[in-house]
Amino acid sequence: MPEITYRQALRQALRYQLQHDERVFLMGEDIGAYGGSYAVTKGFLEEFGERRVKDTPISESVVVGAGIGAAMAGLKPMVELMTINFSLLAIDQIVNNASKLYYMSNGQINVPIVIRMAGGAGSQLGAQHSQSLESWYAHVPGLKVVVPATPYDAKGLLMTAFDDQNPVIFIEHTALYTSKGDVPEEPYRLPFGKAEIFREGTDVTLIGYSGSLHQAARAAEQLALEGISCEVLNLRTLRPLDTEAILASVRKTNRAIVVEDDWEFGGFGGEIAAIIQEWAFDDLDAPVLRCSGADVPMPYNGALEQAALPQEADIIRMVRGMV
Amino acid sequence: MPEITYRQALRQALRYQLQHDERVFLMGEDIGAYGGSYAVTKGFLEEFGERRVKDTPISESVVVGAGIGAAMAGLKPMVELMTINFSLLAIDQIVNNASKLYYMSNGQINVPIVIRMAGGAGSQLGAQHSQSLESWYAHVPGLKVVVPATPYDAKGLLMTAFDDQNPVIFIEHTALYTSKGDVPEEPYRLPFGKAEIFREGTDVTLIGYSGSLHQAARAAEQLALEGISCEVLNLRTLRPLDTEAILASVRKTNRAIVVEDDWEFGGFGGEIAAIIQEWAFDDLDAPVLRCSGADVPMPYNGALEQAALPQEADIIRMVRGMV
Amino acid sequence: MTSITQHDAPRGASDGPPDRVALLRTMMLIRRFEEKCAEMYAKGRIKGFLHLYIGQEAVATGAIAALRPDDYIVSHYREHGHALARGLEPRRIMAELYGRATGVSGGRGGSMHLFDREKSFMGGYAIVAGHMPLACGLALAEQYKGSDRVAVNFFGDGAVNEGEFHEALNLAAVWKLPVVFIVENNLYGMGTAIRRVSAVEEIYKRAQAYGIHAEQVDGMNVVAVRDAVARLSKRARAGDGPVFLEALCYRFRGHSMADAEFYRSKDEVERWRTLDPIKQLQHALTADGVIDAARIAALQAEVDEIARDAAQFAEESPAPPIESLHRFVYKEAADA
Amino acid sequence: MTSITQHDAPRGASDGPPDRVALLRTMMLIRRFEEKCAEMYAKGRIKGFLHLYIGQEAVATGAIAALRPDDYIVSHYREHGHALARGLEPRRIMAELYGRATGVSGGRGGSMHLFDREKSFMGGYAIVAGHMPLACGLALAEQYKGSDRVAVNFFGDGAVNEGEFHEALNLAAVWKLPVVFIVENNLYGMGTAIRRVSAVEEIYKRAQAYGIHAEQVDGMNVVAVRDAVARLSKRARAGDGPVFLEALCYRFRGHSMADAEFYRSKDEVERWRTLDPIKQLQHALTADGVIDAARIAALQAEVDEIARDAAQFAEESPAPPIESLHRFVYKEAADA
Ligand SMILES: Cc1ncc(C[n+]2csc(CCOP(=O)(O)OP(=O)(O)O)c2C)c(N)n1
Ligand SMILES: Cc1ncc(C[n+]2csc(CCOP(=O)(O)OP(=O)(O)O)c2C)c(N)n1
Ligand SMILES: [Mg+2]
Ligand SMILES: [Mg+2]
Repeated sequence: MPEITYRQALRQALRYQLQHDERVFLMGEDIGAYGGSYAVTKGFLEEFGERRVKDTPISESVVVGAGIGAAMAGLKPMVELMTINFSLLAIDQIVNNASKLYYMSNGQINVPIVIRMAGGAGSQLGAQHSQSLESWYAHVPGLKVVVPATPYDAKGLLMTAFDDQNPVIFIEHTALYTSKGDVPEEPYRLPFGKAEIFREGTDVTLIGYSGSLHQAARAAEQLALEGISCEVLNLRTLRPLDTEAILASVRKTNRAIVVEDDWEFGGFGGEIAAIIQEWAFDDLDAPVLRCSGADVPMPYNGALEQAALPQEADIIRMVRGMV
Repeated sequence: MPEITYRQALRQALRYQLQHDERVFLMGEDIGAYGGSYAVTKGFLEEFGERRVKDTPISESVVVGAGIGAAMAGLKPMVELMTINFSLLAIDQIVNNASKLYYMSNGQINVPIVIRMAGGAGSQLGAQHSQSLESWYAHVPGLKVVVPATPYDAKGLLMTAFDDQNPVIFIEHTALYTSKGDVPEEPYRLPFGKAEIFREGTDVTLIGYSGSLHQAARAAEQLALEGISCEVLNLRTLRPLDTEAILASVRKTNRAIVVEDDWEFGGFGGEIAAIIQEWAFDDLDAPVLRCSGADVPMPYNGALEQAALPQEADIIRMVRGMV
Repeated sequence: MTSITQHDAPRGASDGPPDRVALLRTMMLIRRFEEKCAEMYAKGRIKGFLHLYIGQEAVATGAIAALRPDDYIVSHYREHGHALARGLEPRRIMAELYGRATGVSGGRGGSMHLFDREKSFMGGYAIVAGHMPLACGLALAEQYKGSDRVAVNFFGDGAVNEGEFHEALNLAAVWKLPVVFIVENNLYGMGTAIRRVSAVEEIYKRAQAYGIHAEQVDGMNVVAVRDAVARLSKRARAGDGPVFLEALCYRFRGHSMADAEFYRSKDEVERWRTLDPIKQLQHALTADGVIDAARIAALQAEVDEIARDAAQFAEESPAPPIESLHRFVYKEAADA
Repeated sequence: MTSITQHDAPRGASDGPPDRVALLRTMMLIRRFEEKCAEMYAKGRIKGFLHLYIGQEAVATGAIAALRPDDYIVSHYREHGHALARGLEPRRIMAELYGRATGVSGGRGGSMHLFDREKSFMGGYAIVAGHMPLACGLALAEQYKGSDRVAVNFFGDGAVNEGEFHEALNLAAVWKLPVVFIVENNLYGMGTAIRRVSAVEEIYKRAQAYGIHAEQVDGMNVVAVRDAVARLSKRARAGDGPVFLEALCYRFRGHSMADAEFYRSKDEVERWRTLDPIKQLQHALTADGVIDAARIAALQAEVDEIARDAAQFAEESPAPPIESLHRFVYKEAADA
């Protein structure tokens, strides 16, 4: 299997869709002439033309809303929102229209749209450009929320997103675009709602997704040297969530830590902890812990930013305190 | 103490502020000539004039943003957003500006704004008008989130909101405006971050806020007849959260159920469960449970809507299964 | 490669603009149907918010009469008139207001969320201006498919100050989308008079600022509305880009059933009632000798019966089963 | 009853528009300062996004020279020029770009978020158009207090299609808010040419659609900008409501340091470089015999030194202590 980047993996899925399904078209700010703010769609305008690859005005709300409308009419739009921070300007369309139409219309109208955006922090972009709001989208019935952690995930999950009949919020991580991994050249699909056992272990379950999976995995490597065996789970999708895989792992290890970039209070880690203690109460030898972002707007200074994000060392400390 | 409604209690606090602090003014859609969509500001335009009570265009984003700007300049605006559903159109202003300015400016600029909105469901307003998104706001550092359950809470917490130096999201419940309770005529303030023991008990702790407090309280009454003693907590504010009060109660009862109108998955109940299992792990005799709204967009039909909301009977069933 | 297939209603052109009597009948039906709604709301048979269209019947009736049956309609929460004019079954609309399984939205939508995909009626929406981007998207899809369907978007004067109004008009203009924007300027957004909140009161001029062809029409005159929409939709259908129509009208009832109407005078309401679009057309047709009192009475009897029957149908219809609560949250590959 | 107190900078009127040499010096300072920023970004001393203002110096310099020192300034993420023109210390701006405790925002803001309340510089913002409502609010507050301060709002051509642009212009017009809107039309929003995304390319005409007095000016001519802003801000200050100025300009560098500039031709950039606002003014002043090559060299040496010193100050400044991570999330009653 060729080794390619997360960015290239996303490009392969998008090109495949553009080549094989005329209902698919892409819309977004600077995805064409500029090549995409994270270069995911670079060259697509030249290759597929303006009908399939549309540069839009800086108007998040109407761009997402128009994507929803086009999906209502039977097309399969992919809207790129640059970053999750800007999605707040389109969130009314996502929550009040996209997520509710199939239900409100009693099954008459569904909305097969894929909305891509980059989340996460770590490159000193400041408070307004460094948020991880996936927990908000994961809260909304009617949406599906996808959080790929590797190039293999990125291609396989994006392929699946286009097969889905519902609105899919596809959240990439700004720090992962250049990360590399083995990815099959032929198209393949990874199911939503199925987590991956990224690393097998017996003492503690570390639950991560997107960027945080890698901190968890690195911590697990370190801890292995100390003879502590961590099982690392890669969630892949937050909604649907693979509760079975989480519980199966915790029943084995009896301990769990959720790792997430996002603010802890009211975040997704709380949901996972709540589920584990509800369904694996008697299997737990210790409370489920969360290694999350600090409860602050993201500071620009590099050292402060790192201090505000979960670090390998934090996870290691927590695990040591647990076993 | 005179018995007045939740609406009247809110009116008393607003009138007091308008009378005693010239920096305070009110802005919002139809708060003036129309009298307020929930009649909270009825008569204020006539009493205080257009300078203090401003009817705005239907432009949530600029109305909230202008409130933030006015607060930056030293005034104390109260912006009414009618319902939490419409706040999605202003959420970029709340999250990217109001909650971050004090931090980004290194303490130079704070934002003392009060943003009122009605949340909750139960009157068959359909999917786009029946959401409870308080968990989203509670997730954001820099904001304070207030959820009054009684007329006494409503007046005392709104008074405190105007003393606060930070952005306060004040969420009322559509079903409570006509509820009655004893409220002192003179001004008083209730601290943020202090929960109320609404009812003392020994067997199970029922945690509620805003509308859900009352289902919890009614369930507690029923259960008392069966000899099951429930302690009922009224959170009053979600951020800051009175973790101490929650833990103190659970250490006594060893069991807890969170009652909330909102969707369970990724909601605030998960945060409370996560906190309890983390800090009172050895005190728990059973997992913390959540009695929440169903994971669906709100249906219009009355029976379906009630089925989608937590009911007294659901709480009672859960408690019975727990003790 | 999967190529594009049409999903919706049959394409056939509409059989020409209906005659004035047909227009009168539709307006009378809307009027009577909503009077019945008000009656049933008072009786507690209909719940939630109910926004009556009474007074504005000429806009929906004239506009939709000028469209093809497969042209998309996207409306707001005051949409009973648009739904009836498009030909949704009165029985199923009333059943929806009752929250019954037989309703056009299976009782899940309610008054503010009527849907009928078969009739290209793409919904009523309750977030002011939140539906405007959807109309752009439907139009974009038809442009993309190479069809000549247009998307017609009804909204109120209050929607004009929302950011989405601006974003939608700009996008439609830049991409030459076949959207027919129709603003029903009834002078108030809830209790707020347009002059108090809009920098420019003539809404059609705002559309012109985007280079969009925009006109104003007497929204109390159904024939004038029909002719304007026929003319304008032709441009949009021909690929000349979006068009915009401001219909000057008035709602005779409150904003919703809860409205105490502090913000406007009885006189003002009375003055507008003299312009009642139904009375106007009845007089004109009578003057022209097209119809007489007897014919009007017959029409009245006909629509009375439809409204009565609709209410009875709704009363006798079953509620959606509680077990259906979790249906239609997600569409599975299985569900065709 | 608590009555209103003024919080901000002293009110005194500005000491008249500075002479052309002062304008030249400011533009040269901005240019040199940003060249130093680019140098230090390349060296990895500055991180995150860096958006250079090079080419647009005449707009910030001319506009702010025409204002009172206590007039509010609200800018976007391309705001180094506005900050320097308003007189924020070069040392503390550079320190902010370095993320140091001595920075104008204590190292928490970075290039996109410069703040200096003492100088009524109310910030740089990174959400396109998200700062426009704030300018309306600051202006509203001054109108409410009865002061004659104005709020000046800088933004780009790309912001014009956001809903908040529309909502802000309408509110400012309806409430006659003392806002001076200044759009720096540099023809591109990132890589997107305005003609491809805006229905109407002449942005000032869009403002006129709200009944706002709007003009267009040569944004490469600092004197023209200064005079236009002096004239327009006078109207806003007098209570005649908002004003709008479109400054036609061009950015010589990429959108940010990452931009490969696929979307525009070298020729186009070269053509605009011949209109360099600094060269233009240097020629004019030399032709008028106001300055000579020696004076220009002296000015250059002066700004070189300021830029060098700023970088040195930043290099030598301490980082904010890690323990300060949780400071300033909430303001407590204690914090004055
Ligand atoms: C985004 C949003 N803000 C506020 C409301 C509350 N609201 C419902 S209808 C309405 C007035 C709309 O007036 P207009 O657009 O003129 O339509 P009309 O009711 O006159 O037909 C308002 C403010 C809403 N539904 N959505
Ligand atoms: C709401 C939002 N959408 C998108 C972006 C990404 N973005 C940053 S700058 C920019 C272009 C803005 O162009 P313009 O307003 O012309 O200002 P300029 O960069 O030319 O000075 C975009 C799209 C953003 N920061 N905020
Ligand atoms: Mg109206
Ligand atoms: Mg630009």
